[in-house]
Amino acid sequence: MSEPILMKGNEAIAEAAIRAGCRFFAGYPITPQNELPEYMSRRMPEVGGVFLQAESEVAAINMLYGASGAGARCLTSSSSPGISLKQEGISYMCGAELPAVIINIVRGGPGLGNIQPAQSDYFQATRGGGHGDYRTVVYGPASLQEMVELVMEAFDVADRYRNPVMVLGDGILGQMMEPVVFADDQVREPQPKPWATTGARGRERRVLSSIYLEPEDLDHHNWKLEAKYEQMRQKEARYELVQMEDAELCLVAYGTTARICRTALEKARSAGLKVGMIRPITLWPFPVKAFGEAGANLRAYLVVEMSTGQMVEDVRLAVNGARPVAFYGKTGGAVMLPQQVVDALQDLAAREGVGR
Amino acid sequence: MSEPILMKGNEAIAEAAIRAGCRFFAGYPITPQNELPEYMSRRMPEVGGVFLQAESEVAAINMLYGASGAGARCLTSSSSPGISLKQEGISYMCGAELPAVIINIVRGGPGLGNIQPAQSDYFQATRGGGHGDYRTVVYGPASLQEMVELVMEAFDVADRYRNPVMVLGDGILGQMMEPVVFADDQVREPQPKPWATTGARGRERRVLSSIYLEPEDLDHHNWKLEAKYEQMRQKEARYELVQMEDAELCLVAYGTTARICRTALEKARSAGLKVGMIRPITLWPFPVKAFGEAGANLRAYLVVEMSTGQMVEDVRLAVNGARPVAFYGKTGGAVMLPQQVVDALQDLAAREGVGR
Amino acid sequence: MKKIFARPRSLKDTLMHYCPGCTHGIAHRLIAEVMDELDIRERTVGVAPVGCSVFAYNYFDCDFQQAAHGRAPAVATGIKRVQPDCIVFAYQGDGDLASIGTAEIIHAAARRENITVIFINNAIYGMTGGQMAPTTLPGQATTTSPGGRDVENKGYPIRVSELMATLEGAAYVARVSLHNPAGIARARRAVLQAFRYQLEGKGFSLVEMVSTCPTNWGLSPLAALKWLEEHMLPAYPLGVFKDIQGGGQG
Amino acid sequence: MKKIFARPRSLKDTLMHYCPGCTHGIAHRLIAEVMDELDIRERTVGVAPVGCSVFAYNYFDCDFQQAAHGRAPAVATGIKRVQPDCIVFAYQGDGDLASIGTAEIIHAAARRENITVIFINNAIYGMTGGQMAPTTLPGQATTTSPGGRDVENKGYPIRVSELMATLEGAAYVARVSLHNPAGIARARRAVLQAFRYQLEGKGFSLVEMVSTCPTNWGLSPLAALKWLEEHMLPAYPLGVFKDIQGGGQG
Amino acid sequence: MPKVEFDEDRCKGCELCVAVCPVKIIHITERINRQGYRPVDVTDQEKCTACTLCARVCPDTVIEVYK
Amino acid sequence: MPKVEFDEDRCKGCELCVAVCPVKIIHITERINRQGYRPVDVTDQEKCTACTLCARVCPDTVIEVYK
Amino acid sequence: MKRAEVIMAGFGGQGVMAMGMLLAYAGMKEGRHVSWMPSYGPEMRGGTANCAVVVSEEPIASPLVTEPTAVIAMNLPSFDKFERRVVSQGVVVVNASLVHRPAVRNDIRVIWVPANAIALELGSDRVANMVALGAYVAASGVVEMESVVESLKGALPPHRHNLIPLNRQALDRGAACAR
Amino acid sequence: MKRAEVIMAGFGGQGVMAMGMLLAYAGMKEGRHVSWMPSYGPEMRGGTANCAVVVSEEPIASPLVTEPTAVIAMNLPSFDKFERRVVSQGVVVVNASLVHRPAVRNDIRVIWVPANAIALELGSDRVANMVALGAYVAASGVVEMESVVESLKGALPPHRHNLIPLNRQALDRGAACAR
Ligand SMILES: Cc1ncc(C[n+]2csc(CCOP(=O)(O)OP(=O)(O)O)c2C)c(N)n1
Ligand SMILES: Cc1ncc(C[n+]2csc(CCOP(=O)(O)OP(=O)(O)O)c2C)c(N)n1
Ligand code: SF4
Ligand code: SF4
Ligand code: SF4
Ligand code: SF4
Ligand code: SF4
Ligand code: SF4
Ligand SMILES: [Mg+2]
Ligand SMILES: [Mg+2]
Repeated sequence: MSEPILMKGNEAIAEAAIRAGCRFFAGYPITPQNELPEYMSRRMPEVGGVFLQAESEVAAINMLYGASGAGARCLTSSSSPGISLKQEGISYMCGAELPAVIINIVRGGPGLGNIQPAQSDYFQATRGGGHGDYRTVVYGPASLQEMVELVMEAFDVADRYRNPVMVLGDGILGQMMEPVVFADDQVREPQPKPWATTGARGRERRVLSSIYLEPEDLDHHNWKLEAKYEQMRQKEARYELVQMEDAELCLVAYGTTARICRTALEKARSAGLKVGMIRPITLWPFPVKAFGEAGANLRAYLVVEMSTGQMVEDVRLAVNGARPVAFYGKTGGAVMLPQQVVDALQDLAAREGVGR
Repeated sequence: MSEPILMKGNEAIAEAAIRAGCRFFAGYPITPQNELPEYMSRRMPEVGGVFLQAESEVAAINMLYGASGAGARCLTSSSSPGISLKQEGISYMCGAELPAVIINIVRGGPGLGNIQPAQSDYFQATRGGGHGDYRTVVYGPASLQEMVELVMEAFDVADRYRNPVMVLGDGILGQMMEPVVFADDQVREPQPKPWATTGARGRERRVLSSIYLEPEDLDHHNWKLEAKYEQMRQKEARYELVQMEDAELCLVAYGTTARICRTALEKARSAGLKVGMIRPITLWPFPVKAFGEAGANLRAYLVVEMSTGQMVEDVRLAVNGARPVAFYGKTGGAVMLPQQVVDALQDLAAREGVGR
Repeated sequence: MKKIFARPRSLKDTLMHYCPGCTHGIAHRLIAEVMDELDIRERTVGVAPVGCSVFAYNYFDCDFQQAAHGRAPAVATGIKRVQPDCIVFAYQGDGDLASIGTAEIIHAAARRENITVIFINNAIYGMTGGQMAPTTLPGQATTTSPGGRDVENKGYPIRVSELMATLEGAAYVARVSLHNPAGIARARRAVLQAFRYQLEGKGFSLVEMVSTCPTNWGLSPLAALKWLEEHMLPAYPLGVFKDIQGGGQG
Repeated sequence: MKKIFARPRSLKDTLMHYCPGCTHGIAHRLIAEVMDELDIRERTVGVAPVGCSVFAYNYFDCDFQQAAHGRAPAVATGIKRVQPDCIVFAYQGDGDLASIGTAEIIHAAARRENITVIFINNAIYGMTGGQMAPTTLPGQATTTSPGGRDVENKGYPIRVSELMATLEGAAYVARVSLHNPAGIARARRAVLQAFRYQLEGKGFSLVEMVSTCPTNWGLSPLAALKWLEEHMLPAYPLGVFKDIQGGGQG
Repeated sequence: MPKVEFDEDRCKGCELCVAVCPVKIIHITERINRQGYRPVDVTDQEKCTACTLCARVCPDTVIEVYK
Repeated sequence: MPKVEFDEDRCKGCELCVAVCPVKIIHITERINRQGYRPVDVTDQEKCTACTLCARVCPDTVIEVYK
Repeated sequence: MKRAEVIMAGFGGQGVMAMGMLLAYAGMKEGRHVSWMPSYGPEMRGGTANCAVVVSEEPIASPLVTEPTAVIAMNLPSFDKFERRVVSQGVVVVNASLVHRPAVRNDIRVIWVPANAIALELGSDRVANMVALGAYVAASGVVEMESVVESLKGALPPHRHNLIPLNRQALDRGAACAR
Repeated sequence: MKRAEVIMAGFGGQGVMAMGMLLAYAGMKEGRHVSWMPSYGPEMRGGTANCAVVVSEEPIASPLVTEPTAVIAMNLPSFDKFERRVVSQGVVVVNASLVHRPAVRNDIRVIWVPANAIALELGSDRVANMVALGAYVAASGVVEMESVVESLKGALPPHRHNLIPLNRQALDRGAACAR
């Protein structure tokens, strides 16, 4: 096993991508993810890859369209406002079935907002902020090590389904340093892409496009895509259960918030509350199954997000009325304290008569 | 009362906007909404308003930001890919609390897709395709007359809440002709806007911005916005109930699809099925209340959309597990036939044992 | 009996969907002829825009990508960087290139991207039914400038070749016209030069083709050619605006 | 005893957040002085960009809007069209104007939008920590061109004033520099001229100010001024590039 | 002997070739082709000089020229 | 009598004024101001010619000049 | 007449859109519910164009017409495409000037109208659409011919009102074919 | 030592980020769980900068430090801001060269270190941060001083390894203040 290295989250993502065979990066500066393109600008030339600072986020995602179509494993990264600008491009990539990995180091919104950590782009990521029926797998890692592993996996998943994959971080995950290990066996080699436009030398020409003029054709295309998305729902959903065996209250949180909730969970348990946690690792497909496994003791859910409440809808859809679902959130970089989560748990316990 | 006029949907929207006091339009050509800017290019000069063909959808939405901030009632229109490009701008307008009306004459997606009618931008419209916690009221009219009335109302609602409002049409509503009546008393006058940047003549200067550098400030701003959105949830939700009194099966559909479902409903009733319909008129806030009013006979819902299933999530959230929710959809301009909806109803009836 | 003029190999048999007399078809053929001449069909990747030529990929017998509106230069950049041995060209209309795609074309040139762009300037948005383009002439009536383009309110045409020629990264920028056989012959030479430069790694090349849109100009194909000659050519002078191997406005 | 140099009325008292020696502060003061001189503070609406000057609205004592990154010219257009009697100016950095906002600035000028743009060319992205800008000089090291800007791969600087001067709708385009008192005096005159043209309805005006970013250049404020003079001025020659009242490159 | 051949079903009757032919032998027909257009044809094949001008202006690669 | 006044708490110690003063009377101090910078000050006020150059180069409008 | 659902189709330039609008206008004038829905998009370029008109006593649920009660086919591709869609006992007006094959179905009423020939006789190719419309209106009785003529006033700009007599003639000649 | 949660703060340019990273490196070298989290953004411009370091035997849930066990305050604004946040019985290392007010709280251990003065004595203003870090490491015992010195090798690029002795001296001089 390799040595742990102390790395910034943004740099760890970049290194993970390169080890996953990524050889094309295009992006546009934006805080709090700048270390990622900066790292790429140094590393890509070393591995014979391409680093491009695009003129805008719009250009960057469309460069990815071209590069992915030409067969490269490719990455772009940005933060909230920049990701909004990529929505048309993401929709095009889904339509033309082009793989890519897209990193969103989420910051406070809406508008210019601020550059502090947030989770308020959940809807955009999981519902598709662009037009049309499309989906992307969305990972929500909670540590740098997990981020490294999921970024590497993201490239495989993207290629497997010929579809973009998104990784949601936040200012904390992007900026913090933590030891990470790059296991040598994690190195991936891109598979052949018999659809890439590489010049029609001795073969039929290839066309990549998302236009289907005839309604019947586009309808057919959409249901074909939907079948792919259904495959993802079946196969790609991931989550972690924490102390759920005897839990009466269940926290639901992802990413940085899940870390805070873990501390809160310990505190609450010390205070006598039987609390567990479901930590979605994929935000889409949402790990609905995790909620089906809830024990008989479970009385209610508390969803904690750095937003005014977005994932809470997916939890309600997963729970489907079986138990109450409460919400606690902070926004705009105002990260909640573990104690505030404990207080919210205690309120919920009181409301639901838990522990009485 | 005024005479009915036979008008194209796109032109009816434009005329309604002008009668609602809209004096600024910026947009970029895209099918199937081109008649709207074209009409504006003729009409705006007549009423002393501004028509601008922007260099892009991005520029158009940002022109609205400026114009709205300068106090005008303003409109932009586009279709799916163009609306994706406006997402950053919409997020900014919500953040800076600037009113405007945004028309999306939805077409088939994802990507370039085609120019046929679709409803696959529902998530984008109702969940906010841009970044951050924000919401816009979204209307889903089903006839040209209703479209005219809702567009006029949209300007009032936008000003009232200082927030953009969206109207979702589709290729059919945009392209079809139907008689519309412009009642004289529908004419609206914009109210004074004591926040508009009009030059600080003899008053304190005014600043419009969406940046809140301090987490506490942005958190506060977001909860202030959320309170506004909660007001909208309380006051702006609208829907129509069709033959719900004795219904055993309930169709849920909006816009063009609701028209098709109305025909299907008649057919199904002739065939002996007790079918009703909930027609959401606001897609956000979603008319949750309508589902609470369901009669005791009701057995199941069938959501019908020109998409692979988006509003169905809102229905499931509203129903909250109380009854089964089924889905039938067509995409990419492949508009469903009334008979196909009847078939889907019959399948559902069989599955749920209705009418046996 | 020898065939002295034949359909180029690089063009497919497919019927083109363009309106009668639309010069898009001529532009396509010229590109295909040059692909034949340079024997690069098997290593060429084209990028189709959004505009009437959105289906260009149906007509060329080479690999193709269809790009989002205005983004063809960014897409071409992605392809070229990943496949530097491929010959990559983008085909764009004036709405696509000079309006929504302004940033992408300028930065592709500034970046010295080793690609070729064929730019069809027909002074209008053809595909969407005749709206004003950045290249629409002063006074020209379109569906969004019904009284004729009024420069006070709607501004002046953008001269793309002149603009692009200010960029150091551009190796070759030429404006040609498709209104008669002599113009078409010159256009062919410009396309050949542009692709040659790419083959030689000289950097960005752009050929602006002054073109017609009979349908949205509301003219017969022949009247459209005449209108082009009489109105477009004075506003859009032909010539080579940039050539890193010497030469210039000419 | 008479005060012969005072803080302009149009500037607020607030401390500015700029780094020590950053020329953004000088540019602000010049604009405020011109607002005072023309007595337009009460009818001026400024547009702040995204960049280090995002908080410009905190420093000017007039109405302001904060625009999305690169879109200030579009926002200014919206304001000016609705309030034609207001004097509207946008303040933009080189990332904002020459990269992401390329289309907006070119089209505002082409449209002959009667607004004024102050363009701060400091050859770098200041706000985000020193990445390469479209105006970064060949060989200049930045956090995304760590080995120095290599023109083969990263292209050439864009000369904004030269580019804008090709547009018919631009009434006045000048490049000035803030590196010494004489330069600052000339800069002030250019700003005055630009606002005058707007007052007279002459159309679009732009003043490019060659500026420093000591922090991200990794130089002391004084060394930065020297670097500006030695490296930026040869690449960005000063002068008036467009003046519809005669005059030109000079 | 010079000869022009028209792939009639490709023709859209735009008459660009008609205008450009130096010997004026191309004319529009009364027929309606598969695409719904009235295609052109030559009257006096023998007058053709094989100058290829018609083929060079034709937007739809209808014409091939032999010599 | 010419005079320059420094609003010390605005000063960021960038020394642009120091370099530009023709009579070299501005110098950086050892004090640390509210902002955390070491502000400048004048030594020989009487040598000031009220040329205003210092004020014109100061990015932070620290300086006012009297005559 | 309870409800008419008509599809009108032809080459671009044959005036099928205008024909449909005129019928919708006439229906509106008579106080009926009407809708008009065009096919739109790139296929208009050279290819066929069509529109669907519904005239009904009751509010119109869907403006789309999938089972037309009548079809006006101005050229062969339109006849090919829509003949099979029309309901049993429905009416199909066919432009005999451009369509030379017989009908396939025998459960429909086919009215052969040499629309272009008649229009040329009247002096203008452009009123072929009015000839066909006249035939349909006469055959179906969906609206009064007078309403159609009245609607021309609204549909044509004032400086074109001199064309109304010509259009009326065309309508009448078409009507004659339907008898 | 179970868990240290340290905030280090000062003006931009005082090397507080590097100081934090070094502590995290040292913790990692000793096989502990560590995290380092910077404040970031425009406030770095001229204003104060700070970072939070956690060194723990157990996996670190949140890298954010809201109740620091120790604070290193390199200037007055940092002391003002963080003195009140430190836990009772916590350690506060104060740069006595720049902070001249006494501590307000008396339930904490305050270590006064004239970091800039000592650094200047050692010949370089730039190692003031190492002086402060030395004091903290000695006072807290959170890691061995040797681990910090070892970490310098990893943290400094090879061509700067000649600076290690100077840094070590600085650490030691700081440590001396804590005794
Ligand atoms: C984002 C986006 N905006 C707008 C459109 C609609 N659209 C399609 S083609 C086109 C312009 C076509 O004009 P041009 O580029 O000049 O090409 P032409 O058809 O004239 O050859 C537009 C605006 C689109 N498809 N996507
Ligand atoms: C859509 C979007 N992309 C990127 C950013 C991040 N960003 C903020 S400022 C800036 C560039 C600043 O550079 P410049 O315009 O040159 O201004 P300066 O700070 O140098 O004055 C960038 C890329 C953003 N806020 N929004
Ligand atoms: S609309 Fe114009 S540009 Fe498009 S195919 Fe027709 S003639 Fe050509
Ligand atoms: S980072 Fe550069 S441009 Fe920004 S304030 Fe500092 S010196 Fe000025
Ligand atoms: S080749 Fe020349 S002469 Fe022969 S038909 Fe064509 S244009 Fe006429
Ligand atoms: S130029 Fe070509 S398409 Fe046009 S009429 Fe002649 S042969 Fe037919
Ligand atoms: S006014 Fe002139 S002489 Fe006086 S201090 Fe300033 S620069 Fe020096
Ligand atoms: S120029 Fe201004 S800020 Fe800079 S040192 Fe002088 S007074 Fe201080
Ligand atoms: Mg065009
Ligand atoms: Mg800059």
